[in-house]
Formats: sequence, structure tokens, C-alpha cells
Amino acid sequence: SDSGSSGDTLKIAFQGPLSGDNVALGQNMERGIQLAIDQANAKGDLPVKLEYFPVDDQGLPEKATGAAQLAIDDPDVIALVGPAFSGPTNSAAPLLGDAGLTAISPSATNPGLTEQGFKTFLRGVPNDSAQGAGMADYYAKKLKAKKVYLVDDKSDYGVGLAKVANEKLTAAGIEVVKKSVPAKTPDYSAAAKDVVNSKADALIYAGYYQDAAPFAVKLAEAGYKGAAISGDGTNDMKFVELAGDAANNWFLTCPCTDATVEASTKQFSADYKKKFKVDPGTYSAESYDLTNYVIQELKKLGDKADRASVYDALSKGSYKGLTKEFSFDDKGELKISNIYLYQVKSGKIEYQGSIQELAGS
Amino acid sequence: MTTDVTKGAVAPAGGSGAGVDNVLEASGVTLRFGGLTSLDSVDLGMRRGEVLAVIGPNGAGKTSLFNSLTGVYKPQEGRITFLPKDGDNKELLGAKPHIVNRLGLARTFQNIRLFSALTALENVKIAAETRLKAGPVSIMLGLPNARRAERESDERAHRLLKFVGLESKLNEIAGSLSYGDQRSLEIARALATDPQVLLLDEPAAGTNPTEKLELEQLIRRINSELGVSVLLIEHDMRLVMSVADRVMVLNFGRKIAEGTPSEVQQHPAVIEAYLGASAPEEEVAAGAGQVVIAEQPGPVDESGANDGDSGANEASSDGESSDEASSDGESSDETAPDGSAPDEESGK
Amino acid sequence: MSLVEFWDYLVLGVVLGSIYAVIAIGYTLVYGVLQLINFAHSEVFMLGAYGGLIALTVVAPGDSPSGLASAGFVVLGLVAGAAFGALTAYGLEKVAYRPLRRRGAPRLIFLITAIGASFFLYNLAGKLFGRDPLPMPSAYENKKVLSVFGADLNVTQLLLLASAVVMMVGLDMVVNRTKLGSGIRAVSQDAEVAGLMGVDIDKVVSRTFVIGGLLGGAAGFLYGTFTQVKFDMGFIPGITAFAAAVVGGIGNIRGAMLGGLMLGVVETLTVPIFGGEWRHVGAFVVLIAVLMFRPTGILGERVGRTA
Amino acid sequence: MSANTSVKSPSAAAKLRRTAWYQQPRFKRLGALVALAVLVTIVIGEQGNTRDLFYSVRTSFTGVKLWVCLGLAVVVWLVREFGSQHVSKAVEGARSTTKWAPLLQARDAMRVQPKVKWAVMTALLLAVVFVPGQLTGFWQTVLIDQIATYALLAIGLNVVIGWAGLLDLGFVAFFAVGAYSAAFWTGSLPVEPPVVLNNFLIIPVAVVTCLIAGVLLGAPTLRLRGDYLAIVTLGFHEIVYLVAKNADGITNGPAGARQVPKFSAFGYEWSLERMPYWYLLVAIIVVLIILFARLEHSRVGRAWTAIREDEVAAAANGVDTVRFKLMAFAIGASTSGIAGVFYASKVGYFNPENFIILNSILVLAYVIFGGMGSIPGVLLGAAILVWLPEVLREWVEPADRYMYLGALLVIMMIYRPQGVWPSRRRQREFKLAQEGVGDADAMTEPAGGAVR
Amino acid sequence: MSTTTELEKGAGGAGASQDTLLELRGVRVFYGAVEAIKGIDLTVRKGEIVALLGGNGAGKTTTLRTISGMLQPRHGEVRLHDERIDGIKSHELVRFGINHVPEGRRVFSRMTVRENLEMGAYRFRSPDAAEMDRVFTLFPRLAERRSQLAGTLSGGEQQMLAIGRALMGKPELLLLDEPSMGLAPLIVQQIFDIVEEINKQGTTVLLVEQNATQALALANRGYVLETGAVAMSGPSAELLADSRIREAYLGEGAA
Ligand SMILES: Nc1ncnc2c1ncn2[C@@H]1O[C@H](COP(=O)(O)OP(=O)(O)OP(=O)(O)O)[C@@H](O)[C@H]1O
Ligand SMILES: Nc1ncnc2c1ncn2[C@@H]1O[C@H](COP(=O)(O)OP(=O)(O)OP(=O)(O)O)[C@@H](O)[C@H]1O
Ligand SMILES: CC(C)C[C@H](N)C(=O)O
Ligand SMILES: [Mg+2]
Ligand SMILES: [Mg+2]
Repeated sequence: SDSGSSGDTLKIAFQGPLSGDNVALGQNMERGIQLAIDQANAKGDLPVKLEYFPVDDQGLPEKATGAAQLAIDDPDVIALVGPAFSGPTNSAAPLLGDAGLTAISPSATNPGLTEQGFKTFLRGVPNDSAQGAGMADYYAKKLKAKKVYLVDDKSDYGVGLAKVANEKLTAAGIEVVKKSVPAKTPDYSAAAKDVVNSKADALIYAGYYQDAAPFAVKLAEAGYKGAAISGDGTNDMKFVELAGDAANNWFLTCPCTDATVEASTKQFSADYKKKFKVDPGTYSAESYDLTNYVIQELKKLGDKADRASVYDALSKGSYKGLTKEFSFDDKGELKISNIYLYQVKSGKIEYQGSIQELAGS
Repeated sequence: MTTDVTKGAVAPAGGSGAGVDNVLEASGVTLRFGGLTSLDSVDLGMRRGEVLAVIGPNGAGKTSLFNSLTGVYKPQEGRITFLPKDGDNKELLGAKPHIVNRLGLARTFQNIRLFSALTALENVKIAAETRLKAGPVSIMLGLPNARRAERESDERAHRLLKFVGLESKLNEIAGSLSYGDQRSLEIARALATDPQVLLLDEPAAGTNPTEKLELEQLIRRINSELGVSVLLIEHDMRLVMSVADRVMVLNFGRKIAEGTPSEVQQHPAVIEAYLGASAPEEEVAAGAGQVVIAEQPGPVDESGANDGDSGANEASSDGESSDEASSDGESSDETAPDGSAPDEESGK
Repeated sequence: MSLVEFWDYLVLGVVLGSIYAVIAIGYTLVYGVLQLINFAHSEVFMLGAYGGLIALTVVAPGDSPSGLASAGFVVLGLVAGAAFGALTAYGLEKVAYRPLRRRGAPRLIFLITAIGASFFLYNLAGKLFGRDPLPMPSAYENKKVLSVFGADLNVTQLLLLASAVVMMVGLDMVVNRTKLGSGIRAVSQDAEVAGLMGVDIDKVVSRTFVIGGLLGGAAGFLYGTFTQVKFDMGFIPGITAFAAAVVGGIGNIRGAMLGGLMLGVVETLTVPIFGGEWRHVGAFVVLIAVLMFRPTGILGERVGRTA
Repeated sequence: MSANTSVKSPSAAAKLRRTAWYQQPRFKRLGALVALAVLVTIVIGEQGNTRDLFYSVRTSFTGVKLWVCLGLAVVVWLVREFGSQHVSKAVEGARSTTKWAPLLQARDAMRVQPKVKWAVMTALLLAVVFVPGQLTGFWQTVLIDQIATYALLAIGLNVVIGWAGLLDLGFVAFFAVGAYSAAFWTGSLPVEPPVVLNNFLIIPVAVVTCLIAGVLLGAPTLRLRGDYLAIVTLGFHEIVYLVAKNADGITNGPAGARQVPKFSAFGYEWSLERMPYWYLLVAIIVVLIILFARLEHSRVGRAWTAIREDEVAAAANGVDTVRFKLMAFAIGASTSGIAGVFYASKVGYFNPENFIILNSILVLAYVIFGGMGSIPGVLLGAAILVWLPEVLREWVEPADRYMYLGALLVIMMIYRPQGVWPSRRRQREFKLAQEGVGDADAMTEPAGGAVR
Repeated sequence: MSTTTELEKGAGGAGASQDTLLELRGVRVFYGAVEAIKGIDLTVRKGEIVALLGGNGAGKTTTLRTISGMLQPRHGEVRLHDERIDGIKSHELVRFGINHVPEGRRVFSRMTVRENLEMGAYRFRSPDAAEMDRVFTLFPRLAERRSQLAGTLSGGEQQMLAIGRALMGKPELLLLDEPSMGLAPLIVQQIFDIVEEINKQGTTVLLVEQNATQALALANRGYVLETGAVAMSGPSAELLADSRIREAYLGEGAA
């Protein structure tokens, strides 16, 4: 058999940051996936045993090809949840495509990902056209910002998000100062000074928490008083831990719901907490959903499951998850696009609800 | 020969008379380090085929002069001209060390500087090979010209090591040779570049009397058998007296005397500045009366005074050294240990 | 860029630069005695930051300590940082470099040892303390205290500046006025002969490392309060400070200070003019330009005062 | 034997000559072993975390591991110091290189007898070509993408530092130039190339590009002394890296070059199969080794050695030091460029993070670890040091791998500074340097500078 | 003048050789596996000038380095005032009144003349001004150049500085390694005169030289080393008269 599988186990891989700078984001997803697999194995209605197969790309595009290769090389790996981040997706998806291994990502949001004809890529999350637009809307309609300072971290995710936000803000007639401050900048003082000097009354940071946090600290030190918003990359308690008081009042958007709040995910949230001793985080529930989607299709396929048939089934089928209904267009793009708003208040990230509703559009 | 062209400029060095065949001429060479003047308008006229010794107290500027001649230092003022046997005169001032070497001036160092992890043979080959042409590409491809060059340098290095008496130590590591052998090796290496002038900086320093005698023989042979002119810095007066045709004395960066060894030895300024009262006790040479010294009083640079001095200087030394030297030079081509005509290789 | 803004950035640059300067001194000192590019100095710096962090975590300042307590915490952090740094530097010298020195190993071997030690140390720190960044516990309220020509200075920045200046002046005095100073200079020129003069080479080298470590460690603590503490935080400031030492003339203590300030300012001014992504390019372009025109750095190589 | 042993109060000299019990070498060794044991305990201890700073230290020092390590240390010490004669002898024996004697003999035989040499070489080559086919996919990937690629880089850097003695800390910059050349000429960058080239044709183009880059960097900086050259090359690297990262319009910034086309020739395409890449790379490496080995033993190689040992003396003997240094720089750079083209075509995706400064430093470490100046040495160096972190993945916490690598480097430099397989010339230089003659690395003044 | 060292206090009652200052007994020194000194016995009495002669590589420098603690003998003893001092490091030995002027001058080239002299007095809390004045009187040329960088001095001046630097340590025993090497005849004469002067003022001198005539003219006694062993020894006059010496070291047989 060309898939070479040994028959009694199948592996579901996860590719994401399991070490390195933004590891918290990866862990949130990893746990959701593990939970789904454990529950499926416990239920025992599958012909085979499922195994979890993590590959670590550290959230870095240059590590992603190697990581993906590990998954590809193991013949038992039947599908891959991820890659988690946009940059790694961009570099690994061609490889995964050539190998025919499905990459179904719960979180890679760069809008361009579905434009490149990756052969096996499915995006189980609304892309950043929605998130960027959401941010722009909120500033334009709700906060009535006049001048927005827009920073990206030069990652695929940051650049993509900033591009959309820029377009929408400009369209809404808001003045935009667009800058790039690459991730891992050791000292954000000068950049923060630049924000203050620009006299902007609102800020968008398009990047991940590891850099958003020190930036927030330096902004506070520099005396920045305006509003600040960042996206799903910053939406983790780590951000608050690292930035301390400076994180207060930051808005965070996400194409994800708060699993601890929504009724549909209450049960999941409890199971999760029981198993991992922490609350689910950003994309935990979405990863759980997608893994269950894969498991559902595996069940349907039974013995006939191989990489190609799994991709076929996933791309054409649909699944009603806890968080949303998953089904894909012919580019592998999810058909729904809801964005939610959170805000940091006294050291906690508080769920605010759908941004479309809050902005009043 | 070609001296006429530059005669005017270097007249003080003793070239004003006809028939003086100089190989190296310098005029008004001034070298300063910050506020310190280490060479002060020094003139030099070195005749083809002679052994010219440079002596002077420590810090007089002898090594500085060497370094200026060989391109290691760039003097602020002056001219240095090299007059090859056949070919155009070359200005040396400001030329890079390896260019100076290629033109035909080779040197040794005051403190021996060998490539100590290489064998004696390799040390010499490195120098010999700088005269050969074989680019990296032809070497990598193993083209015939590369192989020929390798052979040639090998032969040449063998010949020279034999010449200095190291043929039995070809494959010994330079760093492990005895001090005296290292000296010889350094000389062989300098000779491998086929120089017309060899500059030796204190070759006898730190050697015992027996080794000094051997060195003396070697210098003589280099001069007579290979026809190489030798410029020698040395503090050992016995050696200087026995091998030098002429002596030039520096003090505080200036030339204070020039002449045959015996003349110089009795010059009061030299005794005062350099030899010390007790030094020249033994040989009171003949012709003490006609000591002529190119003394330079102060910064007077006018050639009139100097001309007169050096003219007389020349008269005194002409008979004994100049002629002899040039005849040596002519006969040298045949007696040179390397049978192949050196000019062919030294083209570039 | 308006004048006020320029001042703003200049002040930031001087603050950053003074940290670079203090780190650069560590490189220069060690270079002076061993002619060694001590790549592991960035780890001395990093461990200094952890030292401060640990001390402050143990003592645990409350939310906003009062003025006097704040001062105490700052001193504690500095001392702990300096102690960690010194200990690391001392250990490095003793374990890694001394055997090499005994054997007269070539300098390249020292360099690779330093690189190896650097790998070892920062990964060890990552293992011991976790690989996530940590904010330094705030020992004081970081308020704006004064403004110079319209540029605001907050407590951290003032603290940085003041400590850096104190450390630099102190060091300058140690090197130029004390016996240890002449010992250092003698060893840097000819260790063997220095021994003949009665200089205990091992002791001098060791103490040189310790001094460099004290400064590096304290700088690490300061930098940690300024940014955050992380196991790989040493690398970039380390490389920049090393470049600063070279720009000033490696082996020359005042040169290191000058170089550090210069690179700090250049780096910071690059941000508003060319954008944050180019800041290091600025520093390295300056480095290369300086070396083109002054091959031994601005002040040239020399430990100690000029003749 | 001497009269004054009965002197009552010890004199200053006697005081100095006397050593306290703990200063005896034996007890110093015990101290060192105990310290080592503590360090090892920490090294193999628990992974710490940021929520509890002292977690790792606490668990290490309260667990049994500490006692096991200390116990082991003491046992080792006891056996070594007080054990029977032959144990201590064995230790001494292991220390001296006698254990390696047969290996060394074999190596010498190889050097002397051309027939043996050819036989060994052929056998090795056959092994190198065919054994990797048996490896797992993972190891094949490691072998090609990392070990062999870095071996190629190490061969190039060896020319620069091992032979010409130039300390280059920015070598990987040329690797980047090669990779970006490949991406550019295949049309994988935002800027369109004038013509799209086949990957094989890009190799000479990249070689020329790197040659030019090498000369441009080298020409103004080669007059600098060793350490300064190091920092300038480091700066150059940083600039190349940052330009690659930030000149988005040309290099595509941090996103990098995607889907660089594969090698193809005469209708054959190197695709996902790994082994064909391996054959290609082995061919490239073998050809380069042959070419470079010829250089080493030619006038060029000797001139490099001369420059390395004493630049002033070399220049005074007619060696055009600048030209030879530039030559080394350019040859090294273009080798690195070839590696870049290969790497880009093999992996298809790369971004500036593949060319971080750390990689330059690592290549340098490979060269020195293996044995500067010796081609088999640097190949071994690259192979061991690239292989080690990969295999450590299975044995230790992956994040800790470089801790072990660092420790290995330090230990190696202390106990075997000349490297795994040093070149004979280099070995001599080391010996001489240890005896106080010469420097063993060209960190001296360049020719034309001040001479004493 | 005599200097008080810590040692004198401690070694008060050493009986037998009242006037023996330094003694080497069966000293063997190795460089790695190479034996450079193959069992040397040598005595220097208080107030003497002793010359150590020998060709290149005979082991003269090695002997001096062993005495001053830069090298440790593998066998044998070095005694000062009849107390063993082998095994003591060079920086400690300075305190016992041994000062060594190394081969090749080795001044601190990036320090001024004055700073070099101060380094010579490193073992004291602060340099002795009177001593410095004495050095400047002995070497007026150094006085002129006190704030010049030592590296820019000429060879002779550097040699004077090296000796001056050693004198700043107030030595009881001065070890001089080829002080005449590379110096002009006049300077050599001066240096020898100064050595004599220093000796008259109470410093014992062990002098290594190639320049046998002059060295023996100055010294009370001499030792001749050949490949690491003492080939001959005796009062200077005897050695000067010895035909073998005249041939081998004064270059006479061949001249
Ligand atoms: N690189 C330099 N920098 C500063 N001064 C220098 C330099 N080189 C030489 N000098 C000075 O120039 C003067 C002449 O020195 P030089 O070495 O030429 O003397 P010398 O005649 O060779 O003496 P010796 O007989 O001792 O070798 C000295 O005063 C020396 O200090
Ligand atoms: N660092 C060293 N390593 C190995 N061998 C050495 C070393 N120094 C000296 N030797 C060897 O030891 C022997 C004695 O050398 P030493 O320098 O003592 O001789 P010397 O009498 O001072 O000679 P010179 O007149 O040349 O100064 C020589 O054979 C020399 O090669
Ligand atoms: C996990 C998420 C923060 C990932 C992010 N949306 C990206 O596209 O890279
Ligand atoms: Mg000289
Ligand atoms: Mg000697």
C-alpha cells in the first residue's frame, strides 16, 4: 500500500508553535486536539486507534518545511490540523500539497493563503479580511478615531492583517500612519515614541503577543493615551501577564469565541479544564471542532481512509461544530466570517461579543 | 648606463662622477612618526655589486631606512630610485612591499620572521613562486603550466638551500631549526626572489663569533657568486669592517659619515656617536689622513656643499670598491648556482 | 522631525547607548587582557538580569513601593545583577579560559570556546528559568520626573543614566588610578613580563573578568527593567555592544563608552528617519564606516590614559 | 638532607612552597568533579518555567539526582586516585592518544601511500553514495538539507579561515546571496529577472555574484587586522540579513522566497525524491574537494599559509597579500553561493531567518571543531555538529540541544583544540604556538601596517 | 646598598654558606619532552657578578627563567639564601629580591617610560621616588624621555629602560639576559659600565652574554654552558685564558 500505514493506528498531526516565542497560542490548540482524540479513543467507535502527532514549527516559516516534512514522512499521519500560523502555512502548504496531506488550519488567517492554489489546504477560520475590517469598523464607527497608527510585525499574519485594516480605514476616510516594527525588536522605546509623536489617537498592532506586550509597556511609558487594538495573535493571557498594567484597556479581536462563555462550548470548556487544569484559550474550541470533523470523516471512510480520500471528504463535506458550521468553498475558504471583540480589563481578557454588533453595523 | 637620467636628483649620493654605476639611489628621504623624525633628509647611493654597511647608534633610523626602502613605511618626503641592470628606473617611494620585492629588492628582518610551521623548503618555495605565473584556475584544473611552475620553484628552492648550506635540512620545520640555521634560511628565502639588492638587518645579532665567521663567508659569496648587491645593517664592527666595501653612518636620522670602513672608523663624529672611545684600538688603517666624510651640518640641503664632499668621497673609494664590485657583478651570471637566466623569470 | 522630537530621540538614544557602553566595557576589558572577543559576555549580561529578577522576586516589592523602599529595591537589583554577572564571568574565566591560557592556545580557540560557553549558558538559563520572557518586578513607579528641552525622562531612564555614569567613572578611576589598573594594563601588553614585575597574572585576569562581570550584570538588570528578562536577551545587545567596543577602539575603555553612546544614538535616530526595521543596519553601517577611516576605532587601541 | 629542615618558624619561601591539603591536585580534582556533578544535575534536571522561577533549581537540588551525581563523582574520584594501578593507568592511557594509535597509523599510511589512499577514498565514496539510501526519510532530509549543505559551507569557510587565516564571522551572508540569486533567476522573487534561468545555469551566475560580493566586501576591509575583519564581516552579514528581511519589494521580506523551482536537466527533474539531490550534492562536493586540494598544495596554498603566519614577511618576500586574501575570500564566497543555490532549489522555500548570524558562527565552529585547514576535518566537523542536535532530539528535551552542543565545544577546545582531524600544518602551528612561537592565527597586523 | 627582603628575616640562622646567595643543584628543565637543561650546578655569591656564557640554544635563557620562577625545574633545587625557592611563581619571587631583565628587552610598549618604571616597583605599595631618581641619574636618556611611549624608544633606550625597571624592584639579585644584544658598541659599553656601577652599589648580578670578552672582563666568575650542561667554570681570568674558550667563544681560532 502506498500510504504504508500499519493498519491499526492512524495519526492526526498538529503543526504549530510548541516551543519558541508564541508557544501559548500553540498550546491552546494542541490541547483542544488532544482532547478530541482522547474522547474519540475513549468512545471506541473507530476501527483504529487514533494518535496525536505534534510537529513543532515554533510559529516560524523557516522551521515549517522541516516540521511538515516530519508529518509527511510518517505514513500513519492521515491529516494535519494546522499549520497554526499564516507564515508557516505559506511555506509548508506547497510541501503538504505535494504529499497530498490535508492541512486544515483552525487559525491561519492571512487572506492570501487561499489564493495560491495550495492543493490540500483548508481554512477552518474566517480570514483577516473580516478581522481587519472589524477593527477598522470599530475605530471608525464606534470610537470615531481620526488618526490611526497602524503597526505590523512583518510576519505574514501581521502584514496581511494590516493591509486589510489599512484599506478599510482609508476607505472610511481615516488618516493612517503605517509602520513596520519587526518581531523580536529588543527595545520598543523608539517605536513607542514615534507613536506618541505622530499624535495618533488610535493604534492597531498587527502581530503576536510576544511583541505586543513589550510594545504596550513602552507605549504606556511614552505616555500614549489613545485606544489600542490588536488581533487574535495577541489574544492570550500571556499578553496581559507580560505587559502588566500597560495591557489594560487594549481591545483584542478574534475570529474565535470565548469557549468559557458561550453556551454551546460550556461542556467542552469543563472537560478541557478537567484534563489540563486551565481554561481553554484562543482557538482551543475551534481546534477541537476541526479534529472532530476529521474524526467524523474517518469514521465515514472506515477502511478506505487514506490521505487523498480524507482530503476529498473534508473539502466537500461539512460539520456542525460547537463554535460554528464548517464547510468550504472550492478554494478551501470557510464560508462564515464572524469576528468577536475582547478587551483587557483589570488584568483579565473580557469577552465583549460580536464586533459587527458592537460597532453597530 | 641609465644613471644619467636621475643623476641630477641624486647627485649628493656620489653619482656626479662619470662611470659610477648605482643600483639604488635615495635623496632627501624624510620619515616622521608624529612629532618624531626618524629619518631626516637621508641620501643614499648604492653601487652595483658592492656591500654597503649602514651603522649607527640604536634608534638612529637604520631599520627605518630599510623599511622605507622596502615599502613598509612611506616616507613623507624624498625620492627612492631603483636602477635595475637593464630596464627602466623605478620609483620605490610609496610602492607596496611586495612590489618592491618584485622589482628586485629583498630583505631580512631584525628579528627573524620565518613561516615557522612550514618546512625550510616550503619557506623558500613561497618566495620563489612569487616570480612564477600560475593562477588559481589553472592550478585547480591541474593545467601543465601549473605543474611546470611547481617544478621550477622546487628546483630553485633546492639550489638556494644548498647555496646557504641547508641542503640536509630541507624538510625540517623552520621553527625547529637552530638560530643560525634560521638566519641562513631567511637569507635563502630572500634570495629566492632573485633580487639585485639584498638588505640584511642585523644578521649577526645574537650569534657567537664562530657563527659570525660563517655569516661573513655567506655574505661574501652572495655578493661575489650571485652578484647581488648587499645593504647591511650591523652593530658588530668586526663583521662590518671585514665584509663592507663602504660604510654609511646614521645618527639621529641623519647621515653623519660615509666612506670606506677604515675611513669611517676614524671619523671623530662616528667615534663619538657610535663606536665609543675604546673601540677602534686594533687596526689603525693606512691613509688615515684622507678621511672624507659627508658631514651634513644642520638642515642645509644645498647640493653644493654635499657635492664637494661626496665627490672627494668617491675619489677615495673608487679605486678599491667600485671597480671590483662591478667586475664581480658581471661575472656573476655564469657562476650563479641557478643556471637558468634569472631575467627570464623576473620579468614580472 | 521637529527639534523637540529630535531631543526626544536623542535622550532615548543616550539612555540605550549608556547601557551599550557599560556592556561594551566588559568586552573591552577582557579584550585588553586576553585579546579575546568574549562572546559569552552577552550571557554574563543576561544572567545579571536574571540575578536582579530573582532578587526582586524573592523580596517581592509590593504594588507601588514608597520612595525609600524603591531606592532599596533598585540597589538590591543592581547588586544582585552585578553579583550574578561577576560570578558568571569569574566562572567562565576559571573553567573555560584559564586552561586555554595555561596552554597558550591560539586566540581562535578562545573564540570558539567563548561561543560554546555562550550557547551553553543561555540555553541553561532557558532550562532553569523557562524560555518565556518575564517582566522585571517593578520596584518603583515609573513616572516622568523631568524634561530636558522638552524631552521627557522617566525614572527608569534616569536610573539607567545615573548608574551607567557612576559605573563608568568608577571604572575609569579603577583602571587609571589603582594598582589593579596598572596590573591590567601590564598584563594586556606582556603578561609574562608583568609576572616578572610581581603582577599575579591569574589574579589580574580573574579580577578583570569580575569587573567586566559586575558591570555587565548590573547593566543586565537595568536593561531588564527597561525591557524584559529572557534567556536569549543577551544576544542583540551583546553584538551591538561589541560593535561599540570596536568602534571606540577595542581595548580602550573610554572608546567603549564613546562607541556605546554613539551606536545607541544612531540606532535610535534611525527609527524615526528610516523606520524601526532598519535600526541595526544604522549601527553596523556606522561601524563599517568608522573602521574604513579609522582602522583601529575612534580612539584607537589602548587600555588606560593616553600618553 | 638539608640542614634547615629543623628551622622552627617556616620562612616566607617555605610558606609559599607549602600547599594546604585542599590545594593538592588530588583534592582539587575532587572539587572539580563535585562541581561538575552539581552542574550535570542542573543540566539534566527539570525544565523550569516562568510561573515558578525556582522550580527547576528546587527540584534539581532536592531530588535524588543530585545525590546520584555526587555519588558518581566521588566514586570516579576514588577509583581514579586510589584504585588499583591499572585503573589509573587506563585513565592515563585514555588521556594520551595511544588509544587512537591504530587510527593515526592508518591516517599516516593514507598520507604516505597513494595506493592505500586511493583505495580508501574509493571505498569511502562508495559508502557515501550508497549508504544514505538505507536511512529513514528524516535522516535523509537531515543529511541533505543540513549536514551536506553545511559541509559545503564549511569547505568554503575552510579556505578563508583554515588556509588564509582570515577570521570571517559573516560567511553565511554569501549563502544568502546564493539562495537569493537562485530565487531571483527562477523568478520566485517580487522583482522579475530579465530571463528565467535553469537552476544549473544559476550556479555560475551565483558564483560570479558571490565573487563580486566577496571582492567588494574584501577589498576595503582586508587591510584591517584580524579582529576588526571579524567584526566587519559580522556587520556585513547583519546588513545583508536585514536588507533581505526589510527590502520587501525586492526580497519579499520576512515572508521569504516561495516555491523556488527544482533542478532539472535534460528532461529529468529533481522532485520530491531525496536521493537524487544527494547524488547531485555529493558530486558538487567531490569536485570542489578535488579542486581545493590541488590549491592547498600549490603556490596559492603556500602563499596563504605564509600570509597567515606572518603577513609582513610574506609581503616582503613578494607575496601579493591583498590579492591572495581576496582570492581566498572570493573562493570561499562562491562556494557558499553554490551551497545557497542548491539549498534554495532543494527546499523550495527560504526566508531571511535561514541566514541568521548564528549560522555564520556555527559554520565557524564546525570548521574549527573538525580541524581547521583540513578538508576531511571540516567535513567531519560539520557532520558531527549538525548531526548531534538532530539526534539529541530523541535523547533530551529538544530545546536543550544547543546547551549540549555548547558544552561539547568548550570541552573539545580545552582537550583537543586542534580539532578532530587537524591538518599537519595547522597541528604544527598549534604546537609552536603552545611553545610560544608564532600565533597560529592570522590576527597580526596586515602588511603595510606598523612593523616593529 | 642592600635591600631588605622578607627572606633575610626568615633565613637568619642558615649556617654553612654564609655568602652564597643563589645556588642551583642538579637542575633539569624540560620543554614538553625536550630536556633543555640537563642537570646544572651553579653558585652565585653575594656581591658578585657571574657571567653565564654559551652559544645559541645552550640553555642560558632557560636557566635564568628557571631562577626567576617563569619555568619550574622537573628535578633539582634552586636555593636562595639556602632556602628552596623552586616551585614559587615568578610574581612571588620578585618579593624575594630577584629581578629579571628578560631577553629582548620586552618593555611595556604602550606605557610611558615613567609608567614602565612604576611597573618595576609594582610589588611596593607605591614607587619609591628616590629609586626613580637614581634610575634617572644612571640613565639620563630615560630622564629626557620620561613621558614618551616605551614602544617608540630605540633598542638601546629600551634596554636601559628594561634594566631601570628591574632596578625599581630594588633587587638583591639581578638577572640580565643578553643586555648587549643588538646594541651599538658605544651603548654596550655604557650598559656594561652601568652594570658595574649597580654591582658596586650592592646588587649581585647574574649576566647572560654571547659577548664573552666583554662579559668576562666585567665578571668575577663565569660558567660556560653547552647544550644544557655546564662545560666549564671558573674565575674570569682563567676562562679568558683558556684556549678552548678563546676558540669557541671569542672566535679566535678561526679568525
Ligand atoms: N612605527 C614607529 N612609530 C613611532 N616611532 C618609530 C616607529 N618606528 C621607528 N620609530 C622611531 O624611529 C627611530 C628610529 O628607529 P629605527 O628602528 O629605525 O632605529 P635603528 O637605527 O634601526 O635602531 P636599532 O639599532 O636599535 O635597531 C626610533 O627613535 C624609533 O623610536
Ligand atoms: N619555548 C620553548 N619550547 C621548546 N623548546 C625551547 C623553548 N625555548 C627554548 N627551547 C629550547 O631549549 C634550548 C635552550 O634554549 P635557550 O633559549 O635557553 O638558549 P640560550 O642559551 O638562551 O640561547 P640564545 O643565545 O639563542 O638566547 C634550545 O635548544 C631551545 O631550542
Ligand atoms: C493562532 C493565530 C494567532 C494565528 C494567526 N491568526 C496567524 O494567522 O498567523
Ligand atoms: Mg633596527
Ligand atoms: Mg637566550
